[in-house]
Amino acid sequence: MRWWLPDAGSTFAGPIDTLFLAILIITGIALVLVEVGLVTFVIRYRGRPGRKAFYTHGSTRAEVIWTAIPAVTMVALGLISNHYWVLIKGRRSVPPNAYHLGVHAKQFEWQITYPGPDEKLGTSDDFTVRNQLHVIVNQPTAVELTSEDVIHSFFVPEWRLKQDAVPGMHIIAWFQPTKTGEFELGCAELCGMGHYRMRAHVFVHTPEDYKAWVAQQIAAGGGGGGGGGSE
Amino acid sequence: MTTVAHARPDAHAEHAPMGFWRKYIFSTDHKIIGIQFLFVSLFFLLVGGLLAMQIRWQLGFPNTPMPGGKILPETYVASNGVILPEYYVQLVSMHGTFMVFFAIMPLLVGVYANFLIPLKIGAHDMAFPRINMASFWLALLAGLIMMTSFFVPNGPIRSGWTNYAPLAARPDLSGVTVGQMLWCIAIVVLGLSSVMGSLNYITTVINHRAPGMTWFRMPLSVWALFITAILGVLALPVLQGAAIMLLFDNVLGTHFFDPVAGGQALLWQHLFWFFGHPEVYILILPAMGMVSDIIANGSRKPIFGYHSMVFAIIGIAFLGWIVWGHHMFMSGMNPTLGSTFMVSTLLIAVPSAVKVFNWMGTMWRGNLRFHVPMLNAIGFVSMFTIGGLSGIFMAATPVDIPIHDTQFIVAHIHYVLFGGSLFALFAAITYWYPKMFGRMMSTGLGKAHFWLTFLFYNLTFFPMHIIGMGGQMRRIYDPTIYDFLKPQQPLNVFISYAAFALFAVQFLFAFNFLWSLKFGKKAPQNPWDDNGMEWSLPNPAPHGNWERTPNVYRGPYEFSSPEAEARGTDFLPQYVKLPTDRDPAPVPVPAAGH
Amino acid sequence: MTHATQTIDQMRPPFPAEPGAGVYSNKLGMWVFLASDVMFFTALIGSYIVLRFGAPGEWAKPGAVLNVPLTAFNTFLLICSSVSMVKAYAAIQDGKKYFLRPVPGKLLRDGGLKFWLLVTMICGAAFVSVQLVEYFKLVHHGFTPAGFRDGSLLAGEAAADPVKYGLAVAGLYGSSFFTMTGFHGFHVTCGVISMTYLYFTKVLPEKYSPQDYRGIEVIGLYWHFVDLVWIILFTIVYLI
Amino acid sequence: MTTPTTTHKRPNYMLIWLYLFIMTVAEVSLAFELPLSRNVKLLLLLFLAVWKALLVALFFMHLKFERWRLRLIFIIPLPLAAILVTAAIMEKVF
Ligand code: HEA
Ligand code: HEA
Ligand code: CUA
Ligand SMILES: [Cu+2]
Repeated sequence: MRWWLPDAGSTFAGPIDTLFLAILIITGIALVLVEVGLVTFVIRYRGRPGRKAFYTHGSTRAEVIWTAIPAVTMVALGLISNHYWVLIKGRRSVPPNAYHLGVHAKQFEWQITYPGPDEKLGTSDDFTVRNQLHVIVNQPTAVELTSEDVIHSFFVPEWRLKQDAVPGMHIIAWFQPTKTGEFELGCAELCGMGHYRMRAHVFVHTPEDYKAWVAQQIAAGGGGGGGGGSE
Repeated sequence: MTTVAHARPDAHAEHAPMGFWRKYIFSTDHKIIGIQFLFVSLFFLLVGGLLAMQIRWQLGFPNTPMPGGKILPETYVASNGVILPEYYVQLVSMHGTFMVFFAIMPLLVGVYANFLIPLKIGAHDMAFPRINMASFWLALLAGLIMMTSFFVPNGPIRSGWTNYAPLAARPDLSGVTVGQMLWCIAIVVLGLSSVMGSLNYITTVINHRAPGMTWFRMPLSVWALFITAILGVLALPVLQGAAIMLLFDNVLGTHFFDPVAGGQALLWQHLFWFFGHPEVYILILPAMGMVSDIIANGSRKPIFGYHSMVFAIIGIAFLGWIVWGHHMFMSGMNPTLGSTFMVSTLLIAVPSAVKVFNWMGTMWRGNLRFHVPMLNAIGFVSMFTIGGLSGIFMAATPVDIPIHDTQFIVAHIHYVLFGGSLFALFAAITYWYPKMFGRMMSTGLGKAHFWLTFLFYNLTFFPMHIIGMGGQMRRIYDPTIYDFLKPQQPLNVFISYAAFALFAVQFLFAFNFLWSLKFGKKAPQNPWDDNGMEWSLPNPAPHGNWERTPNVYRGPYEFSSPEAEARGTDFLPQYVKLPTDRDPAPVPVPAAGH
Repeated sequence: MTHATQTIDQMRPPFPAEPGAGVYSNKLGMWVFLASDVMFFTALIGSYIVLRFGAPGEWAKPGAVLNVPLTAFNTFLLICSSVSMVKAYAAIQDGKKYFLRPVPGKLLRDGGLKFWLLVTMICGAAFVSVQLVEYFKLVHHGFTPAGFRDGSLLAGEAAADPVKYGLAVAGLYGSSFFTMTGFHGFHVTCGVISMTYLYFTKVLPEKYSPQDYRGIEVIGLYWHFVDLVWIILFTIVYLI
Repeated sequence: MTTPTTTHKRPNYMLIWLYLFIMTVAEVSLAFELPLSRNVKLLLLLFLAVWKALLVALFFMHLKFERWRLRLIFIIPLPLAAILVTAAIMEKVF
């Protein structure tokens, strides 16, 4: 049973989790203020015989204070968030050395296209695997998201990465895995009755393992149902 | 030059006694229409709740036969009574649709805008009573159309209450045919009803205020309902237009949202959320307004910072128009646009802060009376704060990346809509029940209902934040097929039990509501010692409200004022004329030339 | 027929107005409704603009698919109906409840409320019928909300000259064209129906007077708005 | 509210009708006859359309003679419409 975000699996996890914590603290303070305030008022000012309410229409000073403080906090929060937002999702944020994969979503499976030995997409030696995403650890990777039919959403919790795949659009999302191992890729946008089982396996390899896997795929004639999570 | 107001065209003259049908069914009396709305939308609230229970069963106990599931047709459940994936998606979609469009919106706007506005501003009725009646019957019609979609082949929509295209636009992809059309038609009809209602409220507030009821003597509830009506009049037509285009995509083969022929999938999202976010403020502002009245009454103090409360309402309503993109951060929308939407969204925390802190300021050094409405109002403040604060997480774009479309969002939805709107409604229903039916609701039952609801509600929805952080997506039929979700399944089970309990205790309220209709104790004229104009009338108020247009002598929140103390009470109604008060200038009627 | 000598404000109804907005409720209500109608057309027209901007190809050249002369005539009809509407309003302001009345020394007879409102209704009805004819022609030639019907006349011509006929985006073209003009036509129809209703229940019985002609002013506002929308539509749908 | 000191004279509706008519003719001929670049045409056409719309709103709908309170009701939706369209277009052009 986990009470926090999943373990960090990509370089995004750092800033995002910190930001999450920061907001948790800010809002936590606000929350405690409000709830504790309410409880104390409820107890201290509960109606008792002979008690008189204090007749006032408000205090401009107090109101200015509790307008200004949230305003400042929010603007600051906005600026900080935007800094990371641009780094993560900005149209120009994809690193030049990123390793590009094609991810084609359709009801209800993921078709991942690998560039093959020449490391270039859209060439003859590309091969496609169903519901299996193999990537290299610490290697900036860019997935070029397209969709066959409806809107799907590429979601790997450990990577703190989510991006819709929209029919008619060609969206590039990038990430840099920091942990080898096996993860899960889920679909986060309702895409029909099969939405819940639109799931793929994610394998983060060391460069060597990845090369080996590619070689083995080529040998096997590439493509096809690469087994795995296609229930 | 101005002449004295003559009796309003809608004054009591035409309010002669009439037969049962004209009086209770095809009534044009705003109070009766409000009550009609009340019963209908409580029924739809029950429907929404029943759907929710099935959702919880599935999420808590995937592929175990649902008790009584066997009675459902085999298009919905397997022969052994296990919910089918299609049906689950339909449950979620219709739950959201019914709760938002047919339960909470009619409850807040249909019931209380109708019931309160004329009573609180001293008007004899709405500006257009017949349009008002039409608005109710259209709303009912829309609800029934939406209901029938359960009984047509392939059942209701399968694309969430948001109906994202192209899924919703392509029967071949969604597997829904008639259901989708019915959804669109129902929404168009509902939109019509809302626009009719709203333009009624706007005109009434602007043109039918009693002498002395200046803008800044209006209770905050009226202010909120007025601003809400403006939102409604401007937002719903957009949804209607979108729904019509979606309908045409389904039946006429148009290509608005169909990328294959050059349509744009994101266009639907823009149209929907451009309506959708003002809509969520339609669902909260009236609640805020009524809670303000109740908290002032319960604290026996003037509302803290009346003017800033008004401007906060206006501010929220205005900002509500420029934040819709925060629902689309992950949709592939231009990231620069995302930045601007983030900032505007975060700014909404400011007017909301003003409201929350002013409510606390109102209770501060008050003389609190914990009657049932007050309890629920306090519940509203504390719970809405949680919901609002979780909104801040999602508003910060980077943080929204992991939690978008997870149960974290679901937690937010319910903290603002149940913890917010619905608690406010429990308060409002209890508070104005005597004005509606002339009887009080049982206090004991009311308190029991409040505390139990408060408890189980938090047990149900708070853990959703955690499983959302854990990554459980929304609208998934069976979380357990994901390995990373298996460990937190016990929490889902826990939530489900809590939800069943939550549903069960709602029947305390249902019982209290229905039982008191007949057996509740007779209500005194001013049961809550309140200042509102409505309490100058007998309970229930007669058709046409006042014999002669009443005069208003002061603001709505004169609790514990020196004048009041002088009278040996702690409240001073707006309609009471003190020897020191001069009559307000009679409503000036511009003579020829205007 | 301008009343330079008249001293009272001719542009403000002479009968009691409610406080607040300073206009009587029906008029205020109509204005609020028009505001919401603006948002409705925003959804339709806005989508058209957005789709056309993002379209994968060029729109059909003006007049290639649609019959502009016919529609120009239709536009003319609607403008006339608008002016006749406002003449009806002026007529009742001056208390002219009659249909036509000869003016000594003038060749033309002077029109009253009954005349001008009837003209408006006829123009409106004519507009709708012409639009229906246009629709039938278009569909017959193969232009449908879904685009060019394959095997149809237009489809053939479009295949021959894809640029002129905007073949690539025919689907969007059909969708937006029929939806926008269709809902405008629907508005016109509603206007004609309600005017006919007023004509028989209020105008013919001479219920309106210079002291009270709210119905005429309110329906007039609606009618002019519908005309206004058409002015925009005609330009952006047919001429651009 | 007291009667304003200014009294409005009724505009000559027939004249406005003439304007509208002429501008419509102008639009059609502009769109088909004149050998102008597409964008210039576009601007001119939109300009004419807005002008005509304004004539109708100001004179036929009497907005010219109404109080600001009433004009506002009609003006408020326009910026909202603009916001919606610009935001939705940003998808394609950035
Ligand atoms: C009554 C309805 C209601 C209300 C009032 C709100 C209020 C807010 N909502 Fe919410 N929202 C919904 C109903 C509502 N929402 C629904 C139904 C959805 C889901 C739709 C769907 O996808 O199905 C949603 C989704 C939603 C999203 C999209 C999430 C996603 O899909 O990824 C976002 C993102 O920004 C958001 C943000 C906010 C914010 C910032 C507020 C703000 O208005 C909150 C402001 C209030 C406070 C901040 C608390 C009080 C203030 C203080 C105590 C002062 C101190 C605070 C600070 C200093 C921070 N909401
Ligand atoms: C106001 C709105 C509202 C309310 C009150 C509720 C109430 C509840 N909702 Fe809500 N829910 C939404 C709005 C609401 N929901 C929306 C908008 C969504 C998103 C839909 C989508 O994703 O498309 C959603 C989605 C949603 C999900 C997510 C499903 C998924 O994404 O997979 C879940 C899951 O647990 C859930 C559960 C519940 C539960 C257990 C309740 C319980 O609180 C229900 C308790 C029961 C009642 C409140 C009824 C009591 C009433 C009576 C007894 C009637 C009284 C009668 C008389 C007096 C005559 N809801
Ligand atoms: Cu694909 Cu959900
Ligand atoms: Cu929102």
